[in-house]
Amino acid sequence: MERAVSDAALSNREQLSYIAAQAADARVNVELETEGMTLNIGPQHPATHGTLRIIAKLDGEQVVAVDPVMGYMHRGYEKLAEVRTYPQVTTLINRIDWVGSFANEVPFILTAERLMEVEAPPRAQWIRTILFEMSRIANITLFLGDMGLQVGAVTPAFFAFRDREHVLNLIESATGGRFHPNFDRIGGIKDDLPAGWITETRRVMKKMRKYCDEIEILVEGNEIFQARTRGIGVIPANIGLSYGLSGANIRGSGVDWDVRRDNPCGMVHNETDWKVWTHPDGDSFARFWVRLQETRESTRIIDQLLDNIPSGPIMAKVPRIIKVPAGEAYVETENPLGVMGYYVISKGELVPYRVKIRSASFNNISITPWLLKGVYVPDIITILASLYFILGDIDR
Amino acid sequence: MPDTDLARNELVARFAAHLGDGLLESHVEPDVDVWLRVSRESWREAAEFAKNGLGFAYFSFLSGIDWMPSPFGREMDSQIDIALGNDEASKIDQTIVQGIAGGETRFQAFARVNDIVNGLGITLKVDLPDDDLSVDSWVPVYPGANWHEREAWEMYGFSFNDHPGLRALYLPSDFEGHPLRKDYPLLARRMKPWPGIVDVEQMPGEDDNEDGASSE
Amino acid sequence: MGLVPGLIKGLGVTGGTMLRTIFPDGWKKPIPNPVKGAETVQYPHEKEAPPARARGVIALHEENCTACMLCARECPDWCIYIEGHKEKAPPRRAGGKPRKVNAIDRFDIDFALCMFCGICVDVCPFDALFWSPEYEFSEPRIADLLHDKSRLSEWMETVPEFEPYEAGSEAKVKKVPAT
Amino acid sequence: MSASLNILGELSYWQQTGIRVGAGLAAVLLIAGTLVYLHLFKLVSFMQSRLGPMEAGPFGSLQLLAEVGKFLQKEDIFPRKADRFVFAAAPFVVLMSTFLLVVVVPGGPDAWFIDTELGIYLAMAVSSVSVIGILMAGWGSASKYSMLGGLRATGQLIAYELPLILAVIGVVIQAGTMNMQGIVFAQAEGSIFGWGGIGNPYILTQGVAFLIFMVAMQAELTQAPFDMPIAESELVSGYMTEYSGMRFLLFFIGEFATAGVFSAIAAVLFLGGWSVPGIDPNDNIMNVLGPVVMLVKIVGLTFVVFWARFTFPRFREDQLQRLAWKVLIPLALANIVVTGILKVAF
Repeated sequence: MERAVSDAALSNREQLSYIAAQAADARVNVELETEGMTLNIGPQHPATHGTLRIIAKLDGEQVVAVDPVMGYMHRGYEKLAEVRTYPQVTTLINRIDWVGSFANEVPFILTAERLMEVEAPPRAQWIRTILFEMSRIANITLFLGDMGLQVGAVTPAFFAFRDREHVLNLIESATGGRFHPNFDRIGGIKDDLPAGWITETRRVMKKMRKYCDEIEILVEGNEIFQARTRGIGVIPANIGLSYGLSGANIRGSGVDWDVRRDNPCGMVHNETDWKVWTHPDGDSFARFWVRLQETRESTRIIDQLLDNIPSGPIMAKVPRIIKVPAGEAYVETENPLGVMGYYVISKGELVPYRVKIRSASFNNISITPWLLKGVYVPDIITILASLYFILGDIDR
Repeated sequence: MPDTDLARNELVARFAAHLGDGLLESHVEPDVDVWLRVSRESWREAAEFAKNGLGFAYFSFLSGIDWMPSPFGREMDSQIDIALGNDEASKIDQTIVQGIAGGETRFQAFARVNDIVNGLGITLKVDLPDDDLSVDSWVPVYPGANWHEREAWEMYGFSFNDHPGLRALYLPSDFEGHPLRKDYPLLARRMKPWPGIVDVEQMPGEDDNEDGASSE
Repeated sequence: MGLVPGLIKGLGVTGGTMLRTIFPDGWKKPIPNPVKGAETVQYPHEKEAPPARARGVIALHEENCTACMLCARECPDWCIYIEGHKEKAPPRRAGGKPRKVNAIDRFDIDFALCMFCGICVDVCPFDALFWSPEYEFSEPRIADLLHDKSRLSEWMETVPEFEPYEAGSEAKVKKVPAT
Repeated sequence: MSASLNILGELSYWQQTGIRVGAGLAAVLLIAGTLVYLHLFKLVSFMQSRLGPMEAGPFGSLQLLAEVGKFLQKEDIFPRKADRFVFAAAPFVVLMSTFLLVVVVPGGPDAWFIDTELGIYLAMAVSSVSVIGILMAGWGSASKYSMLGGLRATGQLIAYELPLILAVIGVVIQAGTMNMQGIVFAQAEGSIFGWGGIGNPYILTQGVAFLIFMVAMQAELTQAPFDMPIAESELVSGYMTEYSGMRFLLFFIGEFATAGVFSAIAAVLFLGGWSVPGIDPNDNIMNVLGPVVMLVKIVGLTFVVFWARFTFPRFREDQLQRLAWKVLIPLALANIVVTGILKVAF
């Protein structure tokens, strides 16, 4: 510091003002030493989707450090999966991300199919893809409404639940369960679609597109919402990748990566022409925007798939008592929350030897200590809402 | 899709070149996946090479495997599997057989990183000897590994050198034991008698015991 | 800073929904009829019928059950308890040897534990278990959620016929045995 | 309140005050009740394509009674470390400011509580009493969420006091008097460029002031675009978090009563108060018709207020402060200057 100040170019007057300013700063820093406050957000809190507790050290309204505490919802699925047969594990794992729950079963079934070298017949893959995209719509429409609620607008959440009801009724009329369909089997699916299901789905898809337009006007076009989310919680692409963010969180930062297109496995997304949406900004608004476009894209994918469902069997030749041959496999798919994968190690018995569940929200939330530093209290809620996690997905 | 087994073989070759004898074993399943087992000393070096050298920028997950078969058996049809401690426990063979890309020890840590640009993923494994379950932490290379390593520390008892803060992630801080180890009993299944035991009593006066559905 | 258009359009959406709810028949018949316009189903008075395949409660067709215990064994929650005994049944052909048959004394499903996953219904080799979409069987005491054999047979009447399949499907429609 | 002058004259002083206090209570609680039912129960539900309460009474009309009953029988919980007196007194301070506000609102040529020359000046002075009540609630509850909510409320209410008053000054300049009756008569007899058909409701000439008044009112009520103090997704329910039972009911009633009274003042200032264009304002019928006209205007204005409340997300408090200091206040000052010049010119 001293060397710069004595530089001949600085005139005498500038030196004096510079020294005076330094002295003033020193005095101010001393006086303003305020004692920080630790605020507990959660585990029982409206903004955390389930029981996530965030210990935030505050300096006034600004966050100094954030430490998420989890485990309130930990059910120990990886331990339970070691004593359950394969059909029983599918009933277990569709409770991980309970909002779009058909999408949890698919990667596990695909891993088991890869170990058993079994391929589901085309009609089964078609129906599996349709239900996969439908569980994405059911999951993301809840987010679109809920993001408005987190930022303060009450009405979008009700629109979300009103229109999501039709999608859940469709899933229930095909699979029997609204939230836990338990419909996927190794080698195909449990049952075929009931009559009249396709025409009903087309009607509901039109209604969902109308819902997306309503949300676009009500939330995304709203200047207050933009003021609250643009430039808030910016995640640069490389930091996002090194934390393992996936889904709309990473596509919001401009990374053009979608497992459905880049390494498809067991599903027929690439039979339809669809687009992967990305947004360069990487802020909360970008993540919201990407999810909104993805929901519309899913309705278009389903429409195209409905047009050309092949006829044929829905179950491949698979023995009744399933013993998966010894080996290890890892399959991941683009779930509504992000990339979800199962690393299954089998020793040829009825039960898997070890199942590592790679869930999307666990990585998506692990970036919060880095991301929430120096942010205002209301922005903690906006950023958490834009990362969109489901607690079961974090705690497994 | 480029002919991946070429791409994957080339990957293994570059790893071998870079790590030298650090790369102990590798296994390539053409067009599907590639596994690499590295030595404990070159665990972080492998990560740095994967991220900076080969462009595997995406950190997927990191966890542990316990290769000792569970002494409790499957607790499913408890007629066969026997609770730990009585004499039949020895019937369950406890031989440790590692999976793909081999291994010598009971515990292994494994991680997966992806190269998004050309859709490749590799699984790296490392052996952890029973007496010293510690390995270098990946946090300096992939900050995302922080929570995964805390979970592995809590569930398996691995310790990660110079990890910023190894503390409980899911379990309460005063929890003893490492639940995901195979010799940790699953209490839920031990309290309740298993309803699957076939108890169809015989016909009165009938003493042949060949019928009665076998439990398998 | 373009403050007005977004906010006004936002008001338009909520205002439009309000008008659509109050006047469901649009401007042709501007008679306020919110009950028809709103999506609310006023539960105790109006009831929304669940789809035919809904997994509401499990119905037992007792004649088919041979106490083979497969469902009790496959159930992840261990909530099916079966006790049976062997007995002589009339021979199939006249004059033939009397058949030895398993009969069930006790077949309980504890719906407090059951997670309605449907493995028992799938795994039953003799088609003795069926799904019925009934959902109104809640009890003040949790112990009453343990439905015994007779209660499960009562549910058999509420099991709907299996629906025909969508065009292009090769699955054959199953039959529900007449009780 | 609607008794004609002579009846009031004969009653002794204490009887008169009895009637005025009773009428004041009715004016505040009845308006709050209708607003809660109409807007919070029915309007919101229709906007969200649902029916709202339908079980209590025909079309859920007795729901408010049920809610009051529920709140009254709830236990009154005091947080352990709360400052008991401050915590207990806070809701009464907030409600007191509402009752003091309604005193100023006239309902007809003779139907008024007090007719003072101060009029709107008194109203604006009294409206800032609620800030003390909210800060007492925030600080008294000894909980972090309440304190955050209380501090935010203080900053916001003070910041929006200024545009509120500056908007009112525009009207006062045009009406030439601060007396509320005077303002009503000025609007009733005024004329726009010579045509006196519908009088001169100041919403037309003072449109900018009307907008500023409505925005500032929304902020004074801590409602949706400005509901940082009761940000339910962050601070659970801000300064009201620790309250339960009858005290929470007082806050709840206070919130809606203030909304009703503020829109009553707005109706007087901008929509011509109780006067209706067709009828001569001094006619005795207006003593009966006046309150009904006022109620209609209040419901109309609060419809817009609640419509905005249930549609918009919420500002962050620094954006909120920026809007107040950088946008509303300069606009209000400009409006005063323009009104002043026009007033002198014509």
